[in-house]
Amino acid sequence: MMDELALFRAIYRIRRFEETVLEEFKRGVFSGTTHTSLGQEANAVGVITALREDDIIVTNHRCHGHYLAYGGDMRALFAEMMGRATGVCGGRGGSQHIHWRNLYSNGVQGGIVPIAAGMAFAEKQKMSGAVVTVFIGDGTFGEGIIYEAFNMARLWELPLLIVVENNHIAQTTPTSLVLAGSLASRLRAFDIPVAELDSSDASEIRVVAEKSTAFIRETSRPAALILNTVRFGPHSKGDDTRAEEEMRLLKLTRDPVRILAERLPLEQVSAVRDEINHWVAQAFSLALADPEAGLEDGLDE
Amino acid sequence: MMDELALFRAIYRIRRFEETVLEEFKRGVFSGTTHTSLGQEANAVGVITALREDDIIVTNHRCHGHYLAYGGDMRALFAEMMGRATGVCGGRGGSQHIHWRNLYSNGVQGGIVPIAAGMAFAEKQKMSGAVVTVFIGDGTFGEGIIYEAFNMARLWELPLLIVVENNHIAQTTPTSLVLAGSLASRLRAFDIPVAELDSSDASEIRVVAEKSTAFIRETSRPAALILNTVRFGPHSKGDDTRAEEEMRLLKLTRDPVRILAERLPLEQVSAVRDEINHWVAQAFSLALADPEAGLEDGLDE
Amino acid sequence: MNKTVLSSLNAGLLDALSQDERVYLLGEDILDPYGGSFKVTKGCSSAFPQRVIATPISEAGLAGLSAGMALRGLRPVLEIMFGDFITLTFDQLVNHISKFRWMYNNTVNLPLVIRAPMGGRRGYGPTHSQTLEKLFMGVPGLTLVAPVNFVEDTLRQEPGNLLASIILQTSDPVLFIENKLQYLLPIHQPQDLPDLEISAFSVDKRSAPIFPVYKIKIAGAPAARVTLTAYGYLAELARQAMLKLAYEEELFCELILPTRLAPFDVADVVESVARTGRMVSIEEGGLSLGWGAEVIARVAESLPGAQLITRRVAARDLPVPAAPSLEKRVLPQVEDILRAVRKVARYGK
Amino acid sequence: MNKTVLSSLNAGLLDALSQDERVYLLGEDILDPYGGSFKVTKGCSSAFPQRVIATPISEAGLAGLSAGMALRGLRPVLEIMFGDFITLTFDQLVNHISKFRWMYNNTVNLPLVIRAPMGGRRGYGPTHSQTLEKLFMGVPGLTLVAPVNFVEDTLRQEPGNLLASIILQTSDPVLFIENKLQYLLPIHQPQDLPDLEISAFSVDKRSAPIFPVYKIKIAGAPAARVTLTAYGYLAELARQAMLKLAYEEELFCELILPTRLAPFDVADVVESVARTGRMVSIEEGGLSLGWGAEVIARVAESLPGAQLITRRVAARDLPVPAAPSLEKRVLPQVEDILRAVRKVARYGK
Ligand SMILES: Cc1ncc(C[n+]2csc(CCOP(=O)(O)OP(=O)(O)O)c2C)c(N)n1
Ligand SMILES: Cc1ncc(C[n+]2csc(CCOP(=O)(O)OP(=O)(O)O)c2C)c(N)n1
Ligand SMILES: [Mg+2]
Ligand SMILES: [Mg+2]
Repeated sequence: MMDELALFRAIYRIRRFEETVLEEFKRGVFSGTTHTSLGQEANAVGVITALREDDIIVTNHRCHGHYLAYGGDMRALFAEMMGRATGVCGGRGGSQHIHWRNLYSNGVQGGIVPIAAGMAFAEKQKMSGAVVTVFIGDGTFGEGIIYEAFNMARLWELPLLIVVENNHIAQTTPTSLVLAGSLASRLRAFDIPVAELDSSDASEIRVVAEKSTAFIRETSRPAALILNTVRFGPHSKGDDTRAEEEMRLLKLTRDPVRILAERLPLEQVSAVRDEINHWVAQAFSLALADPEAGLEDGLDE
Repeated sequence: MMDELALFRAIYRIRRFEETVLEEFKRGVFSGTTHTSLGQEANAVGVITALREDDIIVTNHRCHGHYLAYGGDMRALFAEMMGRATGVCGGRGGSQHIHWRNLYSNGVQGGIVPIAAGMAFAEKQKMSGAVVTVFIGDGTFGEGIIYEAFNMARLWELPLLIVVENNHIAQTTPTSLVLAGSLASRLRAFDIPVAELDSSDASEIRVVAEKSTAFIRETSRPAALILNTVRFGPHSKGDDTRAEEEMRLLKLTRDPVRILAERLPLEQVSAVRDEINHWVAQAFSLALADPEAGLEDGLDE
Repeated sequence: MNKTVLSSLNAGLLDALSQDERVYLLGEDILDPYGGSFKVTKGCSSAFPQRVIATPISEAGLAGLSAGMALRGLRPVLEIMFGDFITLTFDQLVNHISKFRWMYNNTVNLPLVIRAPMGGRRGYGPTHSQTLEKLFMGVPGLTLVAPVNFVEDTLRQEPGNLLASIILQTSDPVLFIENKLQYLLPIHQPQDLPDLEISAFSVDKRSAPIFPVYKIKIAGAPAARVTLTAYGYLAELARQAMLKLAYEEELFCELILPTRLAPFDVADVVESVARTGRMVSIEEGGLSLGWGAEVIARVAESLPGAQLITRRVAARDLPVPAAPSLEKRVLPQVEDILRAVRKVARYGK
Repeated sequence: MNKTVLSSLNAGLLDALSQDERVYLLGEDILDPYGGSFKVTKGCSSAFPQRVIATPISEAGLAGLSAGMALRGLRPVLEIMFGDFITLTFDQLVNHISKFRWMYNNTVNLPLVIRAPMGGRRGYGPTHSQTLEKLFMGVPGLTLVAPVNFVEDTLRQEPGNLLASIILQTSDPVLFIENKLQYLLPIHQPQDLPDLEISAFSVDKRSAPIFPVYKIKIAGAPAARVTLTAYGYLAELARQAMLKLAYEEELFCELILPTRLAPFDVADVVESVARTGRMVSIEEGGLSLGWGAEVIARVAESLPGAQLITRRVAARDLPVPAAPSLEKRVLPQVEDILRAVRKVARYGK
């Protein structure tokens, strides 16, 4: 069992990485776009630390937190976003399209869910024992294809964990404006059991995630985990239209970094902060010095 | 309120029309394909007789019953299926693609549901008071797009009646093999109220359909009606793989023609039968004598 | 401030909304204060709150919904946030929307406009940078339109006028193709372009709306040696290349810019190539079965026995990579146009 | 009973299933006793009940599911019941399946085969008769294949062998295009066609599977005057036209039939047209931006200055109507091929 210091370390690593991304974007170091998980880091860390070595993670546009919680290298992700040859995908994918070990992401909403189900199908056939975890947002419940996937996952009893990061907003649209019924009822309609949590505490999330994966491994059936959460940052680089005051209050009560930090000795916290700050800065400078993508090699077809 | 004789007449008209289609297909009179509603006629008649003059009907591959219950001309449908210029759509659409007055059909599963929702959107905006009824089968619950439509219909409170003709089979696939959860829960997950009925009695169906449309007109909200039913014929022309004995029993207990006929005086029933047989035969011969489609006119682009 | 393609399109939407109550805008995140990912709908929801609707993320369902609206007498305009996601509407477009009128024997109209911003060069990566309209140009029953950032003296039509006239007048489904970088371009008025002679013709004289074809020549230049044809954002890159070739290399071209891409009507290109014998087509979409393929095929069929010398400038047949260094090599640049035109001009000389 | 394309494909599926445990078939209504709408999977579920799966009606989701299976080491084969419904998989194909390998920097394989029967001439109407593969041929990362009903002496590859070898050997996604009328055709063995000289070449020598290109000439005929090129079911119509022209009009053609349609490699066509100067492309899909457009464009680019005379035979740019009298006029017939070849042959003579 992972201790809270380790959880804090993992969460703070994501935080510092993504803060750096947002800061440096303004200076034109990065191209393209980014979707940070600021405020939602406990989901990535809570769920992914509940997984096993050979489990599979399928994620979306907001994938940096998942990648980093999975142990992904910071320099490689910085480099990917800078278009460096050393990037996770050699600069081809960019922020939203990464693959490393058993983690896969794509930037089109919804389409990854049946793909995750297919991976779960394969793992079940291979009897590998692996569970596939797919992360989706609340807004993605607008896409019909996810229901096709829910149906197949339940029908064929696939080892799939559907993690819904419900931050109550999609880009700038509040979920209430675009969702009839509820997220949970949409999953239960397919006879998929749902656990729901309203927390920014990685320890708490991990406990529930462990229960879900245990259920999946036992029954070889899909399960869902709805994580009600708060997006602190803009949707992507700077497009936030929410009231500042509301956001300030949420940051006080729902900050995954603060929640864990408060449970740890102050000096440990600041030691970890210093250390991580150092590593993030180093990863950033290394990536910055890395060569541009692919000017040497032919673009193989 | 329509009397049972009129219902019988409407149902028997569909029955005799479609029997003729199946018989004549073997002789090569028709080209393409057909999907009869044999055994399911009470759905079309029960629901459509509950609608008002300017309501809208959106239907699918199995649309003949709906078209005929709506008052569609038999000669025009025969002609459409024979590729005659006098066909409902001049022979362009064929069996699955017809449009007449406020009835629209298409042969691709699922795609018509958001279209029906859009029509309901338009009628609401125009304040016409019209209700849109869309007919779908149980198998069509595999298509993701219908959930997108359910969501929007409920969100925007559209006057849409979703009629599910659940014949427990899709082509040759029993619903149980391809459906996780239940049809009703899939609709309720979007906060759409569901009435469910297991009947082949057009009177009974009409009563429930009237309740549903009354609810829709009152609240301007969508509602669903699940009609559990039995498909007597093959999926299309001759592709039935079900056990004959089982089908024989169902035909005894679930025949919409017989159910109504038993409530009516014998002579009335046979008078109606004779009359309809005559009209169907006449419509058929007229269509047969009609000119082939469009050999004269240019295929406008 | 100079008018841009973006501000013109925005004005066009507002104009259409105010002229006809049947016009509705639908799309993801299109409400104020955000006003859409690229701000084309900015101000619309404030001015017409009842007819501007923020939607769930349901591209396929929205295409269907809009089609139903159009079949029942409204004039919906659907924004696809990134053109890349128009793939999700493919079944609706191919098997429903484009077919209804013809297959129902011309008894219905379907006046639907779907707007989709395409294009790369912003490092957004493989699923947010594509130019996909070529995949729809061969679908019967769909009209594809892309505006250009030029105004000319006769028609005086800006991108927003083109958009508004389509929304208000079409009776069939139209894909209106925008481009992320084109948004930022200023609209060149005739007086801004003294080096060029621009004329415009309506492709299909019978029908409203009018879809102009622009013909651009270097003012006072000798006969053109090469015919260029392009559309949308690449009209601008083609213009730059054309000027450079004229002034630095005395290689004179004429440039033909259709705004209606499909149904195809390449009479103006054929007329020009009949004179020059040489042609370069220019587009941002991928090479294979791109717009240029059909243009060349039609030109070749229309000029049998001509000694045609032709090349296409297009993206490489690859996903659009995120890294700027790679993206630059995959997407066509002004330099690629220059190179292609020189090759075509010099061949056999 | 003579072997048909259908029985050969069926044998190919059974063969692939028996050779590799990673092969799975998925599709709607593919289980015995029904065996699929066109019976291509007949017998498969009885022989391999664990690996042949009847699915919900969820084309998009199934494409995604199969892609996930392929990314994790299986070799799925997905049947789309009617090729018309492949439109529903468009986003999966364009934005997911075709992109993964390249965008992930070649760190994954995606060995997926999607089979789709296309084609009309059975009066099924606008949504069950289309030939839609042209819409996928320009998508980078997708390989499109269509078998022909010929066997030739060197490669001895029947449609089923081609299908099985792709299923067993591909590491990338392949659309395998079948045709409803082609199913019924007998497979011509070399000895059945004494009038023809058939040779076959592998388009891409480096890689397995092998995608043959067939070259067909009239045995003992003088030099061909026109190059014909076709694929799939229309290979058969082209063969009929070619024989008729040779025997009744002494108009000799050579016919080139690729089995890999995309990525495009038209070297054999170019080589032939370089000799004949005249070409007719033949396909059942709609004219505009059809396969023939890219073939012509590549030929024109490859033979600059050639006095090319060319025409395309294709469906009219309309939905496929249900009425046989209309369908016949919209879809290309042997007579249309004859007419086009005569025109091309006679031009300027
Ligand atoms: C098919 C598709 N439509 C639209 C978008 C643009 N888009 C990117 S993220 C996003 C909002 C997603 O909301 P949600 O699922 O709640 O995830 P969150 O961003 O809140 O994490 C949208 C609309 C997209 N990437 N894909
Ligand atoms: C998108 C799509 N996929 C597959 C088909 C082929 N098909 C036609 S009807 C049908 C079964 C439909 O079942 P259901 O919805 O239960 O309606 P029923 O036929 O039982 O009335 C199938 C698979 C289709 N028409 N459209
Ligand atoms: Mg969200
Ligand atoms: Mg059914």
